[in-house]
Amino acid sequence: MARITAGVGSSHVPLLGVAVDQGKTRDEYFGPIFAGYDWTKKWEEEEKPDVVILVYNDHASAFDANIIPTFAIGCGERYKPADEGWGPRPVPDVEGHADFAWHIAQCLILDEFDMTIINEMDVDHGLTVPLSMMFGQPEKWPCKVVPLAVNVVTYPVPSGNRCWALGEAIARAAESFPEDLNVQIWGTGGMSHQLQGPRAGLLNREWDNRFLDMLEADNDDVRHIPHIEYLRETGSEGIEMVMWLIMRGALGKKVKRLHRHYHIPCSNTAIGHIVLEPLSE
Amino acid sequence: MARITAGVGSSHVPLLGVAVDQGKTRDEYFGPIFAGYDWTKKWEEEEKPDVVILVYNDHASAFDANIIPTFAIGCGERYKPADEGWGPRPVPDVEGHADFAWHIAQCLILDEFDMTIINEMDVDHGLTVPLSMMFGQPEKWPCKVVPLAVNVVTYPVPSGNRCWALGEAIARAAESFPEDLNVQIWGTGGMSHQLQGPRAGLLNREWDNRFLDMLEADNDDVRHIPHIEYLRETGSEGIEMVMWLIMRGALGKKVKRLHRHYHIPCSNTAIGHIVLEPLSE
Amino acid sequence: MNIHEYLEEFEDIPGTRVYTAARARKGYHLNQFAMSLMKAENRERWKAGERAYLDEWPLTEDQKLAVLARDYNRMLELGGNIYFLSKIFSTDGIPFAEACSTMTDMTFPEYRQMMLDGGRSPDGNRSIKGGY
Amino acid sequence: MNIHEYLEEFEDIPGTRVYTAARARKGYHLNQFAMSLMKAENRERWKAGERAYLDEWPLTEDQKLAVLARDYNRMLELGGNIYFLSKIFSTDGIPFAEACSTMTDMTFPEYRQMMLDGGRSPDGNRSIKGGY
Ligand SMILES: [Fe+3]
Ligand SMILES: [Fe+3]
Repeated sequence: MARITAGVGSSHVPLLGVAVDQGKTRDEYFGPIFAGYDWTKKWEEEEKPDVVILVYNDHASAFDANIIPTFAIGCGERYKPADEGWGPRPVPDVEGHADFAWHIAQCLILDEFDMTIINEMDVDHGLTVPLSMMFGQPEKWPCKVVPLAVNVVTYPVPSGNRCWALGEAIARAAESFPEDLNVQIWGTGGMSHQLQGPRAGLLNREWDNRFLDMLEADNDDVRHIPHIEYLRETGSEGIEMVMWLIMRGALGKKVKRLHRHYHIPCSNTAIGHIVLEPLSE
Repeated sequence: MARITAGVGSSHVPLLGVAVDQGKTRDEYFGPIFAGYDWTKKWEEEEKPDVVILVYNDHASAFDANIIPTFAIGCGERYKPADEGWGPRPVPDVEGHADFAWHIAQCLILDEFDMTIINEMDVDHGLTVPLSMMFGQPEKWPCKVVPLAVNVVTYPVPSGNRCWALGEAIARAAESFPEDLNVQIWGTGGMSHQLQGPRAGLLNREWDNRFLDMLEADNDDVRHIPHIEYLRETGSEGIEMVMWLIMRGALGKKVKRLHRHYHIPCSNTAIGHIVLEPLSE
Repeated sequence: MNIHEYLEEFEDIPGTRVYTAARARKGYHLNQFAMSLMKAENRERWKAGERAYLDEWPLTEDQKLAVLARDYNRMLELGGNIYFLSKIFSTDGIPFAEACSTMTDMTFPEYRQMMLDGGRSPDGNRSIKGGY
Repeated sequence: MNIHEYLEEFEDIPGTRVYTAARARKGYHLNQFAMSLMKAENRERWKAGERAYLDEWPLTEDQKLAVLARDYNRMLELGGNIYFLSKIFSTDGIPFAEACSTMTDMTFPEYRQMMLDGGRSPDGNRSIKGGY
């Protein structure tokens, strides 16, 4: 069986990818951000996951305005970094785990999640920046990836409750995979930020930290935060945090927090990340 | 509010489109098939629906193997008949009802259905043949259409239970549409047929009629038929009948049967259709 | 229901290859090749040289040979789906029912007659193990 | 929850246009135009003649004028989504934060300083009606 051994929540700000690619990770501006990931990079080296289920959103890269899947799961063999307008990031291709991805996809559909299956797509900063933050700059990513793209752009996006439930269903699906696999699930995006309109630049340290507290808690209260609260409190793009609930839902009722880090700002965005371990009840 | 005033289940065999387009509907072969639709055509003329929510499946026309949405709802302004390899059918373009479609799509996502939204696509025989059967050969289709494309090709397809629940959610969504609209919902595909392998040509009159009986019944037993039963009893392509359950689920617990017709064969397929009216409880 | 049990049942149906995820993976490029024949310009190139056109696609040699031989049962075996494969026989100008008949042990006239007589009976065709 | 109540709440957020279905419809071609700038050859043509390139797309005149003026607030008003629109300012070589600043009442240096100081406070920015 595949074991979900840990969950990671993390921002996926494009500028962090630029910092990595241009070797600026230890300068005055980026230093405090990357320092927060030092623990996690070391931990990942020890953990050596076989696969990461990487929950992210596409930012008008693989999907244009024509087609908007609520939940799309990548079942392909490999994915290239997307050209987001200034050339693709100089990072390795992302290797999929088609066996595991198709297994998960099939189980989710049987479990009444209305998945969209994707075979070929390019993956943007939403997926590649977290890889850089956790693994640095290897020749080849040290694990396979199952991309899970969530619509968090066009409203209504999926509810927190639905995201949590999807995480629970992913955990059930992993259990019935025949091969032994060390699987992590990452929820990415956020934390508070607003990239548009006269309110651009909104950040909310207090709310973001309350959200991190709720993720650590031994309950599922966090799944019930309504969209309007994310919008009011965390800016129009803070809604990306619903994707963290897919990760959290996959870990079960009780978790142990291994690491937590928060920093303001990275460009327009509050950066945060959390590493959680499921605790058997 | 939009009122779902009737539901229609109907086969959508491509050869029926050919018969219409080539003026063969009253010949010896096609006569008995089209005779069964005479009542329905007349009834549709009286009913004059404003919109039809047309549940169908794409047969490798709009979607290639790359992307497989479980439930895709067309929110565009219009759709062209697809070129399925011998040129597009000489039928009018299909006019969408973007206001109503987006309303339904939004409600369904809030209601935790993981819809894929589509703006532009061509529609194949799965959608245009039922229009021809119900409306004949008008210059312009007499109503607007909301296409709802279901994956019934790659397994797992959605369960009967999920399809029925989607129908129920569509009915709830229609109720909250501000404009007064006379809406029908059509479930298409089937009935028994197998288009592949040494077992090709399987038909099952008895099972098909039992299915029609179950649709008429004052209960929802039909939602629990497992995929394997459709496959064993109705051939590999009979599974299309799960789409009729979306129609049936939208009509509520009790229905009145207005018309029913069954004929064997049309090419490889058992042809059936049923017209149902919701009864308030 | 467990996915393994769900999929295992599908293998118990006589003369039928259910288009499961496993087949969809195996046949991905075969199906994409077939789909390409929806475009008139591709049909032209295909007709001008089938082997050369096929060689542009990352198909296995087995898949290519099955396509060239129009062996639809073999194509199904190798991950083809009938709706995609229909683009091949449509391009050949062959009706769906005739293409179906080539997958059975009947000639097209025999197959057509069977359909007119009410189609293939499900009796004995439902389950390999059960024999019913 | 009722969809109408759900959507109505979104209009109560100061200085924010939530990208709802209604906006997605209105801005469909605007966003598709912007997305087209992901391709190098399209960027060339766009730079060679912005108006001519825009005229190839079924945008409203209002939308075209907003694009030519790089008036991002107006583009949002007309159905643009910031991730699509970002292809326009990326093509102009303008960083995301600078583009954001043009939508506020600040200069870019002022905006940058606000971010360094912890960003815009949510206080008073959560609700128009509630004023909190
Ligand atoms: Fe993002
Ligand atoms: Fe069909």
